[in-house]
Amino acid sequence: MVTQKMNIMVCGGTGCKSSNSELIVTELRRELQENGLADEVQVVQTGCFGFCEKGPVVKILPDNTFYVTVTPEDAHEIIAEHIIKGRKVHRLLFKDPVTEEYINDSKGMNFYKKQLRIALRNCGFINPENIDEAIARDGYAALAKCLTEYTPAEVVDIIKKSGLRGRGGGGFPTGLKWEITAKVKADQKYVICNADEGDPGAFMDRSILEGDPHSVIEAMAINGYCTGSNKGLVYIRAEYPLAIERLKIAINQAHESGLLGKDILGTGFDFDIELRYGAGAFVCGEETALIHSMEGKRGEPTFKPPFPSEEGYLGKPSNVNNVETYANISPIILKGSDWFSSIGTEKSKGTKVFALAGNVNNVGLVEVPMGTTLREVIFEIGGGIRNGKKFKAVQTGGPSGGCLTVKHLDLPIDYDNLIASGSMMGSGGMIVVDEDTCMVSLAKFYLDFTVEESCGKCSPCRIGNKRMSEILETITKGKGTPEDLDRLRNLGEVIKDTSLCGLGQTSPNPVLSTMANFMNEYEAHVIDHKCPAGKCRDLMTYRIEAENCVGCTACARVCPVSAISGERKEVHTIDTSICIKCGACMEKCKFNAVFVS
Amino acid sequence: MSSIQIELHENQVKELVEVCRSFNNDPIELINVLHKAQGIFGYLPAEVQEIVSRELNVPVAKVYGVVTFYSFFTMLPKGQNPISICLGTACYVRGAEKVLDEFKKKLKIAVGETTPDGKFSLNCLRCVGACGLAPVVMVGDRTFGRVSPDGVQQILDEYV
Amino acid sequence: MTKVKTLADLKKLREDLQEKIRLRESGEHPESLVQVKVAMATCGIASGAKDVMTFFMEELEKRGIDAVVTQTGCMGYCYAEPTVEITLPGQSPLVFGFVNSRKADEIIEKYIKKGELVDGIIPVTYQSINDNQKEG
Amino acid sequence: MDKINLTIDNKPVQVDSGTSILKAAEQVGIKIPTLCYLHLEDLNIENKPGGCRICVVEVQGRRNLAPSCATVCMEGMVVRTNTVRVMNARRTVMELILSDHPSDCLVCAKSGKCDLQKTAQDLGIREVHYKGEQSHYKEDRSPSIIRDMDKCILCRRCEMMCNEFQTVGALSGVNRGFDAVVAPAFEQDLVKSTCTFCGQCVAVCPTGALTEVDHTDNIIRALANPKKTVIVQTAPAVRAALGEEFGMEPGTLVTGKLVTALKQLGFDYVFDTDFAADLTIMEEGTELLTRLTSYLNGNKEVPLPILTSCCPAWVNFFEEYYPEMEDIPSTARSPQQMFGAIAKTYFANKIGVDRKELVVTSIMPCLAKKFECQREEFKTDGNPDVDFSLSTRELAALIKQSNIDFLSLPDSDFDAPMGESTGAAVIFGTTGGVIEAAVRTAYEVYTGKPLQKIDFEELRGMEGIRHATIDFNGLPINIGIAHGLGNARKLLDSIKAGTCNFHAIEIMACPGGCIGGGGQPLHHGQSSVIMARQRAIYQEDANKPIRKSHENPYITKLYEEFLGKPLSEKSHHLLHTHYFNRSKVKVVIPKSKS
Repeated sequence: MVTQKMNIMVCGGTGCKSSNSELIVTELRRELQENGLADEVQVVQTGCFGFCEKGPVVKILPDNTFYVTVTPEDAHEIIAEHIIKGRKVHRLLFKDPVTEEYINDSKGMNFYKKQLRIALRNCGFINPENIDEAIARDGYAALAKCLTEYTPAEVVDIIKKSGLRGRGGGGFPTGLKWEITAKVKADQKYVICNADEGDPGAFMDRSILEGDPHSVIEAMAINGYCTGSNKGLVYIRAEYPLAIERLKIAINQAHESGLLGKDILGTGFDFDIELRYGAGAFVCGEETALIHSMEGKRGEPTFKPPFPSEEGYLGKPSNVNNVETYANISPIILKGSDWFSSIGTEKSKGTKVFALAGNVNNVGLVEVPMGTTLREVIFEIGGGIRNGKKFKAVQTGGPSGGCLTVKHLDLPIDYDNLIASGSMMGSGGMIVVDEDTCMVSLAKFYLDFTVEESCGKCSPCRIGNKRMSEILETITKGKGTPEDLDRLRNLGEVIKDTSLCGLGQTSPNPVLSTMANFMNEYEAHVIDHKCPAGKCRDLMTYRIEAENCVGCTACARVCPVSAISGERKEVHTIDTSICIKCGACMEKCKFNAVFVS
Repeated sequence: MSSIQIELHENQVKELVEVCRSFNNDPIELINVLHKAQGIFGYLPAEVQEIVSRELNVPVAKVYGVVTFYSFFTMLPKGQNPISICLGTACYVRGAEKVLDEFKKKLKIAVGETTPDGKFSLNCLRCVGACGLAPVVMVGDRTFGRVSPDGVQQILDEYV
Repeated sequence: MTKVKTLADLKKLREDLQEKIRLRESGEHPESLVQVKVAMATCGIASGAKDVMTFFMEELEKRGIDAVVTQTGCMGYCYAEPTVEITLPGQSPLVFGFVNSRKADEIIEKYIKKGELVDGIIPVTYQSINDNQKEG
Repeated sequence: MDKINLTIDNKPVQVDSGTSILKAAEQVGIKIPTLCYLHLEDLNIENKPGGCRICVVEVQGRRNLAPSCATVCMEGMVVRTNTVRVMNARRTVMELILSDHPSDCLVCAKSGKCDLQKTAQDLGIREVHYKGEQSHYKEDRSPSIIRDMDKCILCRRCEMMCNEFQTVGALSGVNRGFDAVVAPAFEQDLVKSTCTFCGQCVAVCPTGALTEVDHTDNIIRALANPKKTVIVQTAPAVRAALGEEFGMEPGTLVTGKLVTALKQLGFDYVFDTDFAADLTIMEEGTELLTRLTSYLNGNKEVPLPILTSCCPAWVNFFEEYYPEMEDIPSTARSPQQMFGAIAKTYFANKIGVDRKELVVTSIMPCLAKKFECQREEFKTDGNPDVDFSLSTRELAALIKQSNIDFLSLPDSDFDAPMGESTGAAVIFGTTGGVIEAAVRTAYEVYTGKPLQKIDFEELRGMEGIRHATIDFNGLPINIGIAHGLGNARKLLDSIKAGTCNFHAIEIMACPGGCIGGGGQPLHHGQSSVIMARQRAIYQEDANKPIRKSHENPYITKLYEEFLGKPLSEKSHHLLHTHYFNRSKVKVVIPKSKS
């Protein structure tokens, strides 16, 4: 009955694997073997389909049939019915929850493609070191359209109407920013691209610059046209050598092609781009600090106003946008503001790129329309939590953001919802943590980052964050008191309220948001002197469960401080006064006799 | 600072002076110049900062102020094999701290130090953007992904 | 490099380039090629994408397969690096994850030579605004 | 100018556009506390980093509290300066600052005059709820200044003075975060830096982080030693400021009380630096005329303009930054050193005391004088011409320690012969004074005619750079004046560039000249204090019976008895000096043309 070569693809993503997808592969192959089809039909395991909720999933090619919640027992029916008789197994098809219809062809199943790539449209498609490939995919078409069809004011208007907001963190309306810079009169203005992506765990800007540098160059030129500037500057982290290299190549090629430089496309518009390097200071993501750094100074922020759009680089009006913001510009110009504003939520339009990382299966870069829920991102695209652990929290917005919990999973992601829940969009880092993570320690991790990265200019950030970190240290050492929690909260609120720049104004967020959502953990640390996640070393005690111990002496031998004693074949004990809680005994024990509490 | 403590190679000094000139001796290019200078000398000793100060006409205190502000700049020579442990969030939640502890234990040095034989130096950095491989360790330009404490010795062995 | 002097130049250039790519992708051209794209962003390179790319270039030549091996940026599947996208003439592209030289060898022998699928395909889970782009 | 209406604590207030909330609040009697903010209005010196966050206020409609020093008033703004939120934030920030500050107020040199201490008191801080690691730095002692950075609160005022006003660039913010501090390059000691010891960092430091080296103890010991003859000279600016230390109004002249106090302290002779100032005019004025005459006679090699050299911080500055121009400044020593040289030769001889048994002390408004008197070239066989230099502040402390009730002291006169001086010498204490004194003498010497009007108003003022042309009987003499080393730098650069047509230039390092010196009573950011001192100086000048240096009878006598004439060989030996290349960066850089 087989008329053409068929392929059966079985999801081998971690989620599906844990629900026996490997056994499905075995069963399918056995069925094929038995039917003498082993040579005709191949069964292959694939990466995650991102539909883990309905896993395991199986897809049949070439007819794109998509089966969900497949069990090993279904293998027989799939082979017998679908492969041999060409009849789809109806009951395994996905039923659209809205229309209640069975979906026959996954081509019509775009709903499982949660992601929509606008900013990342060319990443992973084109060779970033070849401008031809960019041009073939509409590179510089938007610039050409602006220069030949629109006045600068019209372009600003398109951006304004699109509803695009700054992707670097604050979410300031991009069009408005452009308009302000455009309106200031000056002999020289600058277009600045903030590529100082410093959030630990965020790498979308790097990926865009490495994968599609022309999208940024083109957008900067468009910005220059709108604001009356002929000079662009990219402030990029020195830690990103590949991005720097690709950007340089792209700028050169754009120059050679006449898409940068003098008299672009014969329109009389000149535009040039220079690179400036960061040198490892997170605070330089703040625009005034970034500008000081570009001027060769310490990257200390200054009070706004004046805003850079009025008084920026070298005292001249400067429009600062981040990489991802720029990457959205060309599609908006080409497809129109209505198209863009049709994507997303009421106040947050378009898509957002997230760097999904942490204890999630599919670590990677995802771009989803605003309004997608955290659940969709973490469980459907991200493939759920690693090692079958339970989801505990997701940290968004990097060190400036906060931790969201199970109750926020169905929250549509946009600027305002995140802020209302005590976190923020930030640059788009999204770190998922599982049940084994101690939230107090996690808060301390973020705060220590701020302590290290604070520029030291204003007292609340310089001293206050240090004090908060010290209090958290005391708590994780088991020496905290309930009063420490009051101190933490007051410090957090005052630091937010009084700090000079965005870094200090958001630095207490990880602490305050974990205090809001995981107060029980803080209380466990300061009242019971226990760490519920079992992560705070000073709060742990190791003991050997007599029932499981066979007296193999392995633990005693591995203990670096000889805290374990016991005769061979007799139950061993740990002297907790000597134990340094290194956990070596626990790792060594083959009989699960060592417990920690 | 008026007494030169280390001898700078004359060619390197010339190269640095040329770098400054290539940036028109413009003070706003200080950070770019320091990047190049660190490229030439491997680090930024006081003597190098004095040359930069003089060439760009920026007070040497200000040059030092900039050098100490940015974590990328160092006034200490690095080991032959500089080891950097990524402590970005993704690496942190996947156990980078334990890997760091193991390196400290094995090399018997603290973060920011170099082993007495000059072979290894140990540093932390924030997110190299290879979060998919967490925890990540870099030795020179080489990246090691999914490093566990058990794998530390294996990495070191490659360089002995 | 072609100098683009006017809007017309840019449009012409784009059309030429798109046509070239269309021919290559649809395999209508007699010299239809196998296309191999290796994701060479920082995370890809860190997990060995350079070696994989070299392997493909050398081996495809050795084994007499007409192919273009190019690099591209991050495909977003950082967990599965190195990732490689293979486009056989006339077929839609397939992405393979966790590619090392052994996997690459398998891909060449099975998929490129015989069109048989191998384990490790990464389903594309997104739409791009450029996917359904029509000439116009 | 546009007017802006707003309310602060429910009080309506109208201000010019561009006014800060802080200044607007002052108008309606609301004093918002500040720490890092500094504004010397008449001198155009402002420090506004917005870093301490003590002056935060609540602005309706804003998410965060706003620093009142840096926030500009807007129409319709509603500002609250004393809500619970503001007060809690302000106190918490103060507690944080105190948590990283030693609490050794009782033995701190700044105690009682410390802005931090006062603000903490005003805020009613009784307990610091936040404790933790404190910053620790090595104490740095230079000949003039002590840096105890444990007490630094990062207001950055010193850094601003050193870089923006003085353009000395000895200090910079270094490190970051909790480790941030203001320090010289490589966190080395000041002596190894480009520091000129002008002391302006000390003058603006709100805490005990920057103080002067205290020599009062040396003085007390010398006075108690029966073998020693101890003499003292007091600089002109001291008498116009010392009273402030005892609660007197700024600008009160206390010359008579000052002399009485010094006598009561046990100094054997109480002399006046003004005497040496008159001597300076004789030497420097003659040097100017000599150079000028030679130039007018066709010798174009003569270095012009001539620059004054009375200010030791200024001398340090050009030795550091303009060593190649060392032939331009006058070779005349400063009055302090001229005094010391004459005291230890002419006067020692006169009273029959060996120079080693003669202790010459000086009371100076200046901290660079402490450095100057230790210079090797001002020593004979290791014995310095001036042994100890005290600041105005130290003298006040010494008077207090010695149980002298300064306010009730009667007036006395300086001792002869080195206590006699003219009005020309008095005005050495203010910017424009040295050159006015020189003009008074040079005019009469050059023209041979008496001056019609002694007061040269055109040379006076508080502008950073001033210039005037004085008619020397048909010969126009172009005079330049700069105070503040940043302003001096501008003039020097114009000389270097050849765009300068001055014949003579007066330079003083401190704002307003010596009256604003680094050793003066602290002005706490009030430039009106410095203005008042200037008025006092000109008042003292006007009150003097003799107002031209060359008319000082004791100076005439000194030349007759000892020196011969100005620029004589003896003068050269005792009253003139030479300069050194002190440039700190000495790396030899190959200078190939690219």
